[in-house]
Amino acid sequence: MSTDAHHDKATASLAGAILEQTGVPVDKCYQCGKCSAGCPLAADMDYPPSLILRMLQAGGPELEEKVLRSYTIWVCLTCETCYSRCPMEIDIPVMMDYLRHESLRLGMTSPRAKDIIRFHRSFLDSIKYTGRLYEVGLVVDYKARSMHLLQDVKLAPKMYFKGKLNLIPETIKGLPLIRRIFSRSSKAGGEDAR
Amino acid sequence: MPEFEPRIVAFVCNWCTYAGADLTGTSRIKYSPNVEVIRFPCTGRIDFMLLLKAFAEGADGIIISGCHPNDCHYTSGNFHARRRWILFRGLLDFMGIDVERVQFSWVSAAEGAKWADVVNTTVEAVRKLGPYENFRKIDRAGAV
Amino acid sequence: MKLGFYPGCSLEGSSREYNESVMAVAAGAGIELEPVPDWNCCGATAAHNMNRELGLSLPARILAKAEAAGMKEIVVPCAACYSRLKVTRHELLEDEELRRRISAIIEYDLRCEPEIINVLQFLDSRVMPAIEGRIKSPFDRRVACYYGCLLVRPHKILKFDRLEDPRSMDEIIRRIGGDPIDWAFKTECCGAGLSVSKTELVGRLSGRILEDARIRGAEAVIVACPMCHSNLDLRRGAIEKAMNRKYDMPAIFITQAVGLAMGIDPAKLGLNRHMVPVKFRERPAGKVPAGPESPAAAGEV
Amino acid sequence: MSRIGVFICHCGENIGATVDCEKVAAAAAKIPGVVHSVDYKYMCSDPGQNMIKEAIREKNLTGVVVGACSPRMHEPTFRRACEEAGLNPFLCEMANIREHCSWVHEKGDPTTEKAIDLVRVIVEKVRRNKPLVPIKVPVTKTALVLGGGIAGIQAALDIANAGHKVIMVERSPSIGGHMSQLSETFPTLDCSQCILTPRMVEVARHANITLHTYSEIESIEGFIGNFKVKIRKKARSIDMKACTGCGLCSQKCPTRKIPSEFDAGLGTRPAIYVPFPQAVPNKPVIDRLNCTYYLKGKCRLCEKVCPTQAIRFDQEDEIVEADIGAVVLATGFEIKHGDFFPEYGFGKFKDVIDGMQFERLASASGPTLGEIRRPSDGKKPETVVFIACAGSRDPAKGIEYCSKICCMYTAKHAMLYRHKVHGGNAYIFYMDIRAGGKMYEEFVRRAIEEDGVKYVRGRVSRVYEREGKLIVQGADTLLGAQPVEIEADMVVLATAAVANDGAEELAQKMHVSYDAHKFFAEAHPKLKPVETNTAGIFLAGACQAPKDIPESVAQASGAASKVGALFSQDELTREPVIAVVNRSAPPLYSTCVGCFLCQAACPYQAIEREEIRTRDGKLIKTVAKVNPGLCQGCGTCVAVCRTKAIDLQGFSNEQVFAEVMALLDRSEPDAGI
Ligand SMILES: Cc1cc2nc3c(=O)[nH]c(=O)nc-3n(C[C@H](O)[C@H](O)[C@H](O)COP(=O)(O)OP(=O)(O)OC[C@H]3O[C@@H](n4cnc5c(N)ncnc54)[C@H](O)[C@@H]3O)c2cc1C
Ligand SMILES: Cc1cc2nc3c(=O)[nH]c(=O)nc-3n(C[C@H](O)[C@H](O)[C@H](O)COP(=O)(O)OP(=O)(O)OC[C@H]3O[C@@H](n4cnc5c(N)ncnc54)[C@H](O)[C@@H]3O)c2cc1C
Ligand code: SF4
Ligand code: SF4
Ligand code: SF4
Ligand code: SF4
Ligand code: SF4
Ligand code: SF4
Ligand code: SF4
Ligand code: SF4
Repeated sequence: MSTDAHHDKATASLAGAILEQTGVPVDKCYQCGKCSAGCPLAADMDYPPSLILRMLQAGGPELEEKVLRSYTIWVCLTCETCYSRCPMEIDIPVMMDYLRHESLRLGMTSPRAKDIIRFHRSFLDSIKYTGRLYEVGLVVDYKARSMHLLQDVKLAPKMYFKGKLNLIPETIKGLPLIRRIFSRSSKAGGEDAR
Repeated sequence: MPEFEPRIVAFVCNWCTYAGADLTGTSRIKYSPNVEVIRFPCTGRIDFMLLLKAFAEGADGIIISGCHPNDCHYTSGNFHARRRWILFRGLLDFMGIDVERVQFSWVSAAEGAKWADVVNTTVEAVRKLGPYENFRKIDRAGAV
Repeated sequence: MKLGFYPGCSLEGSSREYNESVMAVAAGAGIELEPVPDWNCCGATAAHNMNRELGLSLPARILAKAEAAGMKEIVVPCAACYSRLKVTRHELLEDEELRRRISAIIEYDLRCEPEIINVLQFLDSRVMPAIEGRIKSPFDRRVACYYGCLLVRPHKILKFDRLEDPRSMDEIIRRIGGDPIDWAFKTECCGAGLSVSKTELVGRLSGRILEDARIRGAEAVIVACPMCHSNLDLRRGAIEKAMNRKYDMPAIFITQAVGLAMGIDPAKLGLNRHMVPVKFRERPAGKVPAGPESPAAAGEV
Repeated sequence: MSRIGVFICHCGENIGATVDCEKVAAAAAKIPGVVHSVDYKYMCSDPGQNMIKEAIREKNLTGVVVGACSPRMHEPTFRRACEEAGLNPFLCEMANIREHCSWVHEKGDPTTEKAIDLVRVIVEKVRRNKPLVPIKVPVTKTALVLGGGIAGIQAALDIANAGHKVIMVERSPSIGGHMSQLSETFPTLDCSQCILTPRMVEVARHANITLHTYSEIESIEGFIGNFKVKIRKKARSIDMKACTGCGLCSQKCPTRKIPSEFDAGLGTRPAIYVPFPQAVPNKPVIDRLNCTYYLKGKCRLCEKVCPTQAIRFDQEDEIVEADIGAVVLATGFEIKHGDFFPEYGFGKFKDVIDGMQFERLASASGPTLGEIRRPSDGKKPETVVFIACAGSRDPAKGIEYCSKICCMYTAKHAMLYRHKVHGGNAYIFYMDIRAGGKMYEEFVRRAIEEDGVKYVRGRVSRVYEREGKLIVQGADTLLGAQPVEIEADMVVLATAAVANDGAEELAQKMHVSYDAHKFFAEAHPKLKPVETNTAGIFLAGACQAPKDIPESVAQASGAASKVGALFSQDELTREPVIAVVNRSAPPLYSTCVGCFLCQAACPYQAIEREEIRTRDGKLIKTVAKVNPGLCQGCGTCVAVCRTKAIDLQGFSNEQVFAEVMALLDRSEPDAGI
């Protein structure tokens, strides 16, 4: 069974790593399900949040890989509903952040999450190039990455006429520092932020 | 030269450890004869000056043992003992006494085997430390 | 009165009207908002989702810029930025080791001095006292105050308002003459950052919010976050598709509502920039408020 | 000079096979002060005991040491023998050379050596023993029962039936407690009032019971067997003797919209009211906080209609004093309500109710006469969702513990609902079903199998209202934590059982300890579940921890039997192992310096302050004084006293220091001493 492996090597488990890196005690979860009950995205997830916690508790390479390859961790919006109602005060959003980073680091991201990740990448690139979010650039970049070329084509002109789109990106003076922040963070953090 | 036989005094409470030591006997579990027991109503009764006295009189090691936390026959005597021990340990340390010669443990009335274990490990530990001359010297010099 | 100000990226772009209304209201209350010098993007959801250090460093640089400029308080109208800045500040204050690490990354020894103030706190503590008695045209509308996720959660860090069923926005609406409805979706998630990548999800989540507001007879949804606004306004198409019905209920920023009550020109408040026209139902006779600049006059701009 | 006799027992082979008993006796004989030392096969046998008695008489012994088994075994035996021979029993002690020596070591010199040490230690102790007299304290054979719920009622009746006087003090206008509010009770579904009210009446009628309702404890002093209480009888505004309980006043009172406590807020009552029809005493009380006359100075309608002129607007609180010997605390519990459950909309949505409110809805005497109708519009709810563990097992809300009763009453509620509303849907969201008790699991299974209650394993995240329905957002953790949304007409929260309000203050007043959740603490979790750490004060019912009726009653009877045992004697006899503060001649009076470290350390509040005054009343000093009735002899005070002013009889400083010295001193006794 997949659960056996980690029992004698608790620290090597993903749950152990979560505890160590984020202080979130996966073992405290008593599987009440309140998080899954309130999570606005639970229906869209492959494993609702409490199930993710259960998989981590059981541990073992198979289940842990399933967690890291899950769509759940990407569709979680950090809305904090689960955390604010969890009777055991388990900070699921912080745990999700960590799982996303691990999933990226190990190249295990869910194929279903491609678009979400692409969007995050485009978003970060935009910041990296100008220091701020350049919305037009973000959307264009994202469309190119995701090949969703036709998405929002009707919206953009409307937005433009309402004065909601800046066509020219604004660049901040501190851009070199922003670049350095990116490169330092990519070394230290989970994802290569490029 | 024969092996050094340490002399160890055990201060134990009447309700838990004394009864536990009785059970060791009833179960015929053998342990080292180097330990002799003095019975107290509660570890809370143990005045730490007694420890100094015991060292001064030639003890090489001391065991203090009572009820487990929350099991104290008198609700909280063992907590008082613990708290005082923490303070006292600092004092002993300050006076240059080897605090590892004092063994604090919890042995319940049901833990006959544990009592034998506590005795044996303490005897071994003290045997390694050797006879306790230091304190008697300090004592004789009038420091205590 | 001069206060630090962090507009955030959306307010410079797709939610320009939020910025306009914040500025107009502040000016009307005699408050000067001074932008954090050379501010950068807080990284929003993307940064902390993808990279922990980045997720902390980007907000930390903003704090650093404000701190270096001697700002004691920063008004942050965007709920998402507010959350990022508040959480970063909290984490750095809790963990000295982390604070040092991030300080090294942003090349500034951050002490996390500036306090972060959200738009509701700003309105409640600064604007409302200044305009009390100057409500020219009471915002006499039945509205649903929508707080979203990030203004009140995580409560353990933000410690703002009541976790379930918050009241502060409702209170402001009441003070400008409005009638906030009691409803169930004040803090339900609108879909936030999935707006572009998972539009259909946003349609469903935001749809449930509009639906509850509609059932309870709200004339508009009042928001305090550009992200919520764009999901409820810009994504109306996706919502209508998900819910299989039309919604003509506008989504208005709280500052726009306050601005209208202060008698500020709707155009200055950017009311014309919404995708869903800000058009209010005709009032039954006798319920028309006295003011000449009734928000009804705003009509479709 | 001491004259000590030493008696070494072989215990057959038990000691004799390992320890050289003869040698031990011979060694003991050399200890100064030992005038008689023998060994014998079975000391505890009649001949053995006779040897001791004879030696006491013949050799005029001043102390006896028996080297044998554990004192926990035979100390009483040998002490009795000494007493019979005219020696104070506390001058006899045992050296444990069996359990602590012969049974645990190999045969050989070191073992015999150790036996000699052990005997020497006890000889040195006995040399310093003082004759002690067992302590006797008189006992007032009247018990105070505080709280008139089922636990208090049971305890009071048991004590009274044993022939002792009982004073019952109940805070509210009637006895009965929570049980009087219940509809039917698990696991048998018998009618709560039907089984309770006869007992309430019995309390009122019992010749041995004095009942003070609408009363509270003002203060308590003293110790086991000898407490003094002051009881505040709150002004009822009624002359209880004159009132016939006709009820006219209540019918005519124009102030009628006050939420009824008895109906858990689901019904109303007038300002002058009897809490419920079966109340004991069945006489009204005026709620002064709501009565128009007290608020505005006008009305007095009740006074006009009362046929017996029983209304007393000017009545004042009365203080009653009583001497009592024991206390049974039975003040019960409360359940959580208010804004504790913002996510469930309790207090916001009328149709989200708590368990007690459901009891009232289901009760034939309740506001709906037993029909399940939801509070908002009186409709029969077609779907009811019950939420278990509401607030319990929830560290985030500060309550980690399981409330114990709610699994069962929720099953009962769902069952009652299914019985009363045909075709209704009952859902229970739960985390675990805790049904440990006789017929309990069977009861829950019946709810599921026969009554079709649907159990969903998962905690509800939120309840909100939409178009007259309550939307319950839960999840089914047995179906992969899938979200489950149920449109309910009514939601019943099994809210956490918590300590009664005022429990903390009461505990402090009574000097009993309480736990982190303010439930009263028992003296030992297993072996003294009805005692408190204050002698003479006992616990019954849900004031100690959440409990159901069978458990409350069992504990109440337990407490009553403890009281009965206490009252079976005219005097309490206790081992005199107690602390004493020394007294010396003026001008010192005592070496006690009045630091009262001992007072703070004593777990039993046995140490008092005593003022030493000159004849003309001038204060000389304040010193510690041990109350022998309260002292349990733990000795903690002795260890903390820096001036050694306080000492423990039987384990005095002198004795224990002598023991330590004797133990380590193996030098051949110097005959010269
Ligand atoms: C919704 C619900 C349903 C239940 N259903 C069942 C069931 O079906 N079967 C079952 O076995 N159990 C049931 N129980 C449990 C049952 O109610 C308790 O076990 C029982 O009431 C405990 O009795 P008690 O006397 O200890 O406490 P209580 O009933 O609380 O009585 C305590 C009494 O002390 C009085 N008091 C409080 N403080 C003071 C004070 N300072 N001075 C003087 N008097 C004071 C109170 O006024 C009260 O009269 C249920 C409980 C609830 C909440
Ligand atoms: C595995 C296990 C672990 C447990 N752990 C705990 C724990 O950690 N904490 C806890 O609180 N409880 C625990 N318990 C429960 C605890 O053992 C019981 O609550 C307790 O022993 C009950 O005591 P009793 O006196 O009622 O019954 P018993 O202990 O069964 O005693 C009954 C006595 O009656 C005698 N007897 C039987 N029939 C007759 C007869 N006809 N005539 C004369 N004598 C007779 C028997 O020989 C026996 O000596 C545990 C139980 C088990 C099985
Ligand atoms: S709410 Fe908390 S305890 Fe319950 S299942 Fe989710 S994480 Fe676990
Ligand atoms: S933070 Fe993520 S997991 Fe938690 S409720 Fe929100 S979306 Fe669900
Ligand atoms: S009317 Fe008078 S006699 Fe009748 S119940 Fe009221 S007070 Fe008592
Ligand atoms: S005086 Fe008070 S109690 Fe009497 S009838 Fe009037 S309101 Fe009721
Ligand atoms: S008894 Fe059942 S419902 Fe009540 S707290 Fe315990 S587990 Fe929860
Ligand atoms: S039978 Fe034993 S193990 Fe099973 S639920 Fe009951 S108490 Fe627990
Ligand atoms: S007896 Fe000792 S500890 Fe107690 S007050 Fe007197 S001096 Fe202090
Ligand atoms: S011996 Fe124990 S109970 Fe007695 S007075 Fe001293 S501390 Fe209190």
